[in-house]
Amino acid sequence: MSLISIEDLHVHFISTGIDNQLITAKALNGVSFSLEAGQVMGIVGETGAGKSLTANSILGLLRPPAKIVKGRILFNGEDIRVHDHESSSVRGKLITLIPQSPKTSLDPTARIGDQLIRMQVEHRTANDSDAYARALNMLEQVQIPDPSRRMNAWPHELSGGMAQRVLIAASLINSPKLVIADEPTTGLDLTVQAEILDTLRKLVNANNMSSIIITHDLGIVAHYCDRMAVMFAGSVVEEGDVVSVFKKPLHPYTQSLIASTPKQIAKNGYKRITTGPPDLYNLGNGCSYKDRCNKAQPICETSPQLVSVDSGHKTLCHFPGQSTNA
Amino acid sequence: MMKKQGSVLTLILIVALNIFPEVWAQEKTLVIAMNSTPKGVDPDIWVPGQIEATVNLYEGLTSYGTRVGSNGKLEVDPGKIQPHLAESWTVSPDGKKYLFKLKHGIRSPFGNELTAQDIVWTYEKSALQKRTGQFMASVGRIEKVEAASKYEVRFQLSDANRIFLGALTLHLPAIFDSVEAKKHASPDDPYAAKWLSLNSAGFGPYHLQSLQSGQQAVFVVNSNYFFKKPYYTKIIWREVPSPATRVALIRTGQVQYAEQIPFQQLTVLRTDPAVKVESVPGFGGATVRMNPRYQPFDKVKVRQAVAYATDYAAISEAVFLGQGTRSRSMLNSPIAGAVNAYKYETDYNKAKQLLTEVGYPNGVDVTLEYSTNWWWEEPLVLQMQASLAKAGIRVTPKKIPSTEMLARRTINVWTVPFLTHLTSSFVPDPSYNMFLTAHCKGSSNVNANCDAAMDKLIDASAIEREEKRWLSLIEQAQNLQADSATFIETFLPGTHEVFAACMKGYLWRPHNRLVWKDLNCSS
Amino acid sequence: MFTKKDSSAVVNFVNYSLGISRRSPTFAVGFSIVGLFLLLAMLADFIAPYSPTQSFSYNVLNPPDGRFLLGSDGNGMDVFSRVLHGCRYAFGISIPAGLIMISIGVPLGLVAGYRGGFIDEVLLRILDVLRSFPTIILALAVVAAMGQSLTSMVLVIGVLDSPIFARVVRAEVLALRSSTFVMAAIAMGNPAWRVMFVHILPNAILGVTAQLPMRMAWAVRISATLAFIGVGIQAPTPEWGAMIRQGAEYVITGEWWVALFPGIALMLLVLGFNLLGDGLSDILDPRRRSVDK
Amino acid sequence: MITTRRSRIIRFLFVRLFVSIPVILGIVFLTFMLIRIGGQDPVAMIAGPVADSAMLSAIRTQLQLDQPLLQQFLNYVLLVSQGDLGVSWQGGIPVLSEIKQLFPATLELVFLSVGLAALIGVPIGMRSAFKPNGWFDQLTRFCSLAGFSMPTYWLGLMAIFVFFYLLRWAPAPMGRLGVDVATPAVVTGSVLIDCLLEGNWNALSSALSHLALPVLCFALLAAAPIIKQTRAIMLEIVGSDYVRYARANGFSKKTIEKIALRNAAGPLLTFLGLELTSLLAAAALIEYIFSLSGLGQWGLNAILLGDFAVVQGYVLTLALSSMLIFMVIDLMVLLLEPRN
Repeated sequence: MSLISIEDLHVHFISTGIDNQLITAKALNGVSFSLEAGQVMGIVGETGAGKSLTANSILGLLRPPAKIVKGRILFNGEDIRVHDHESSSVRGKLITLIPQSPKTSLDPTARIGDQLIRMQVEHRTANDSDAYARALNMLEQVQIPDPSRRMNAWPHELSGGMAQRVLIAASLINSPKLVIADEPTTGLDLTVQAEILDTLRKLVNANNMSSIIITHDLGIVAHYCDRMAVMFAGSVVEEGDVVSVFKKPLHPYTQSLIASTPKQIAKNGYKRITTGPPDLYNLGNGCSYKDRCNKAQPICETSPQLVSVDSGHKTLCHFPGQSTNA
Repeated sequence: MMKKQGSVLTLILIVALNIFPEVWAQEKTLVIAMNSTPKGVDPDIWVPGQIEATVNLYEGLTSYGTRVGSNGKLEVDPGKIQPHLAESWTVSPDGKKYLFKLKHGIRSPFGNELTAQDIVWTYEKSALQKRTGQFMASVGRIEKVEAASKYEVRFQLSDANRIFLGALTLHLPAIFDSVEAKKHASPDDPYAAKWLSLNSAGFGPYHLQSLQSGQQAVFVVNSNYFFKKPYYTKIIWREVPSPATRVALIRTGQVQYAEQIPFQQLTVLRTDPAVKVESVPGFGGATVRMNPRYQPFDKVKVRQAVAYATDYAAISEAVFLGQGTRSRSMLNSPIAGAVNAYKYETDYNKAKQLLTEVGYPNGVDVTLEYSTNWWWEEPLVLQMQASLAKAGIRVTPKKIPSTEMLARRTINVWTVPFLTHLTSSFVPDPSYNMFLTAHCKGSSNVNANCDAAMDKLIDASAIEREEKRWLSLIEQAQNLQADSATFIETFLPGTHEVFAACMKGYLWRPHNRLVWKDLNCSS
Repeated sequence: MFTKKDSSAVVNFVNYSLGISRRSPTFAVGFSIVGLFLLLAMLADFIAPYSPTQSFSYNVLNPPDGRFLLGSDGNGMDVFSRVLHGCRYAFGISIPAGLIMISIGVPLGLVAGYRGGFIDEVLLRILDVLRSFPTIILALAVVAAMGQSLTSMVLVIGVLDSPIFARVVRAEVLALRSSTFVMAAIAMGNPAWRVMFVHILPNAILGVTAQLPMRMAWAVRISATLAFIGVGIQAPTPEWGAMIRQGAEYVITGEWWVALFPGIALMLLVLGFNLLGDGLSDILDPRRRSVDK
Repeated sequence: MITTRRSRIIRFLFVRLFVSIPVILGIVFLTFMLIRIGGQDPVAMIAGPVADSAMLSAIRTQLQLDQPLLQQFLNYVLLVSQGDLGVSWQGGIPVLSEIKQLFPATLELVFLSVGLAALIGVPIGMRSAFKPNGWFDQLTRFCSLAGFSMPTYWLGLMAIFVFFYLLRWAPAPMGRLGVDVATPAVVTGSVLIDCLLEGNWNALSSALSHLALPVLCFALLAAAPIIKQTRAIMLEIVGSDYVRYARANGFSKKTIEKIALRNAAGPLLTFLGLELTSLLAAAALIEYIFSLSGLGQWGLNAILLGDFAVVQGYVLTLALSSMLIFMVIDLMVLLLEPRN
């Protein structure tokens, strides 16, 4: 049994226009993937592809007008959505989040130590005195210098990298099974990025946790992840283990992504993408990538089915793997 | 959070709903609901609430006698002036010198005895302050006041006049306990005006115990009071600015007297067994006045047309609810010499005819300005508007603030062409009343009522000592005023005092203020 | 649900009304209330059974009955007719006062926000004064001093409130000033006035539009308050505040109708304006969308 | 760290004081000029019903009304800077002593009302913000707008009608104490506190029963803007990254509310300060309706009677206390916010 498996998840943004017409944005359209214990999964895709929305769905953070209209999220085989409306025994304890913007995600009116203690007390994973010791220990583990002094620091006194380390400490402090890192290093400079991701990877591995890393950066996926999922217009267009995806990208979108890494551009030159992301309010039938795809055929007017090429390497394309050099 | 808020709300509600029926238990305390606490208690300085208080704190050398009226009740006889703080007096043959002997043993609450020095000091104070006290002294033509001996005081008048003794009945210039007052004097303030504006030092029946501005004033009886001891030993004066609240308070028995009750409420109050309404016509008349310096009121026929176009019956019904007394002159009983001079009755045709005669066949447009100094102004104006319209006089009512009205109607300013006004004074003397309101120099002349012939008649009457000639002068003046029709005489609204049902002893005084010492509620 | 093919005017109207009321019920309610009152104000002469200042001498303080729908007041005037005519005074004050606010506040806010400097400083100081000092007292003192005419009331209310208007505009301008299209407009050599009025103003106008009904509500409220205190328009003029003042005399003795009805009318209209403004900001703010449940 | 913080606070106080002075001067100047240029002559009102022109001009000279306006203003400022607010033109009571006597009543009313309003408004506003656009939110939005729209004095009148006239639950709207109750000795001027100090329970309950209805009316209306503002502040906080993160961490609703409230404390306090000052002025109407004889009723009367000395004293008191309230609140916020 997978640690987490997402099955045919559909999330729509439903609202009513000023002319009383229903407006639906189909933000996730049948997302499915799963993750085994101890694995690190990377989710890549452009803005609006639904990466963070997927994470939010797992964490139960969807707020109206977003709504899960179809599908299941199973964690340890149990539907996670039953926990949405109560203080969760899953969220924050078994599944934790490393949020996108470290500086603003910490409660500005609580000291670092208190926030780490709160994280434990809230989930009753430790009593007050143990919680303090554990918080201190955790700060040490994420390589924060002079941790006992930092325990008393206010969030605004921390640098971005330092804040992110605190958040990593917070996400690991309850020894969760799954850590979701939502673009954990956006806005940090490269050396700090690497340090932080190394720390994260190390701690995740050491504690036999799983992790989902959401990112724009294929380099991060290549370095830190075991598996990866490529998302486009609310669908996972390709999923597989990192090595095989990079070796043989099946979907034209993945191919173009890989082609736009600096190394590839230096090698093959730069190609302009001519169309923007598809309008989620007016997703037509068929393959959502067809407007951008240079291999589009009439058959692309019908929805492609998930095709499994190798074991665990799947794609959503009528012509898997056929346009490597496009 | 929500729970805490809920419990606090409940607590507040419990307190709010916990009714404390304010049962009146203490005896001989009179609680009165007044418009405002006295803004000061120096009789020389006119401020709201002052007169209502000071008539009970200070008393005059003389007082009016009483008689049994036609209704069998005791009433003031303005024709009879008797000694009060004075024992007796003598007059010089030319009527200009008076010598008063004071009663012995009249004492203030501070224990000091009344002497001639107190009276001299009083007049000195008023002369220095140049306010209401000096005004009243000048009305009596008082030139000089001096002590003849410890208990004798001499008044020197500039002219012999009839109003002098009447003016001495008043509480001002107030006769102060100068021994006490001097203790509070300073070089800057030799007559202790500062102290006296917030403290009382008189020989009257009560004195001020405490004053919490805007809330209440407490008066206690003068334990040394020379005359009959008042029934009430303590007066609690509560400020209740809303007349309606005052009505509610008297009806629920929480106060024993409420002042300035709106007319509409009186009819209801008369039927309420818990309340007693005492009504006296008084001599103040509700008038509408025209300023002859403005068109079209410069024409006497226009003014007369207004007088004819006034629907007196409707005013009686609608404004005064049948409780007013028709005013028939600028002077009204009980003022001596009042005659039926004002003979206008409602006659629209006559009014139209008069207007046509002076070139207004299509009527005129006028603005009638009024304020809220008296409750009847607005309803009266509305009635005037309705009835004058029937004669083609189109009235636009305009309510203006009291301050503006006071400022614009003042003598020699006179910028209100058409206005409502109450004819009234403290002293029921005919010459004085006519002077105030109809003489070109009168301080209550609000409509530039300046007629040399009128002034001459009034001036002559003031110093005429022969009774018959005096009465004739007064009658001539009244007729002249009625003919000139600058005043539309409507009704005497009357004084209507509202008491708790048990209240007895109420006596109307010409100053038209409640005198607490008269009252009792004994069973 | 309708599809886009139904495009007849009626269907469109119904659709848009439903859509607007769904997105912002407050707007719909507010719009209806204000519209109703506007209608009443216009038709007052036809609906009112009597003249608002006709005094029925023998029917003073008549409780509500067939003849006097909402009773009669202390002068024997019909409360219903007076409440109806009161609408005219409410609009007669709030509309011109609103116009004054716009004509002073918008240019002031534009210049202060765009140019900054002296005018901005002055505006900020005025706002400081207004913030630390309640306008009601200021308005009271000024109207009491200036004399109580409709004109002085409109002027005082309009002028006193225009800095608040200017603040709204200023905030919008500040946000817009650094936006790309304004930068572009400046770079293209447009003169300052053109940038302000042609490029910034149309974009800032939304904030102003939502603010206007609220300020008009304030104008209606404050004018009634002044009349109630006794410095504004005075009875027998059928102005709501003045009517409540008159009715205050009778409430405590049980003649509730004189004060109750003008108060309800006043409250409803002010509420209408407020709902309108609140709803407008909902509709104009694209971030807020109601959810289909 | 501590020293820098303290020095920062001291500097803040100085700056605030320094900035306040011109604002206060501005307010005083504004009212001083406005009440005088109106063209209404207060002298006739002061002189009373019997007055001749000599008396009028004597009063005018005495009040310095014959001097140029600017001169009058400078004289006034000079006096005020020496702590002398002059005497009331109506009766000559020193303005300052009247303020001392009347202000506690107003403060009592306003603080109780704001306190109650906050107790009502903050939880409701919070609940609205946590479920925006839900039925509760729509209902409270409507109610708070209705409260916003209701004239204070009208609500007061209706409350009197229902609770005094109909039900006889409330005592007569007449002052701060029943007539049969011995007034406590004036120590602080606040009847409630004075009663407590004296242990005069009878008077205390009478004072509370007299205050209950006005406070309730005032608080209900004052709650409306508090609800609105709390909702706005909370909406921002609820949408913030740290609340989203707290939710992602599966914190209980109570904890999240605690975090939100703690973060809202600063802006909320600032708003409550604003509310306090606006209620200080609005208190005039409630005091008038319920005859509570506070500062507002006194000032209102003075405006109507043209007693300029009192109007100025009233305005100055309001302005100064607003300044003081803002300063105290800002200081509290300063101490509360770890960022400062």
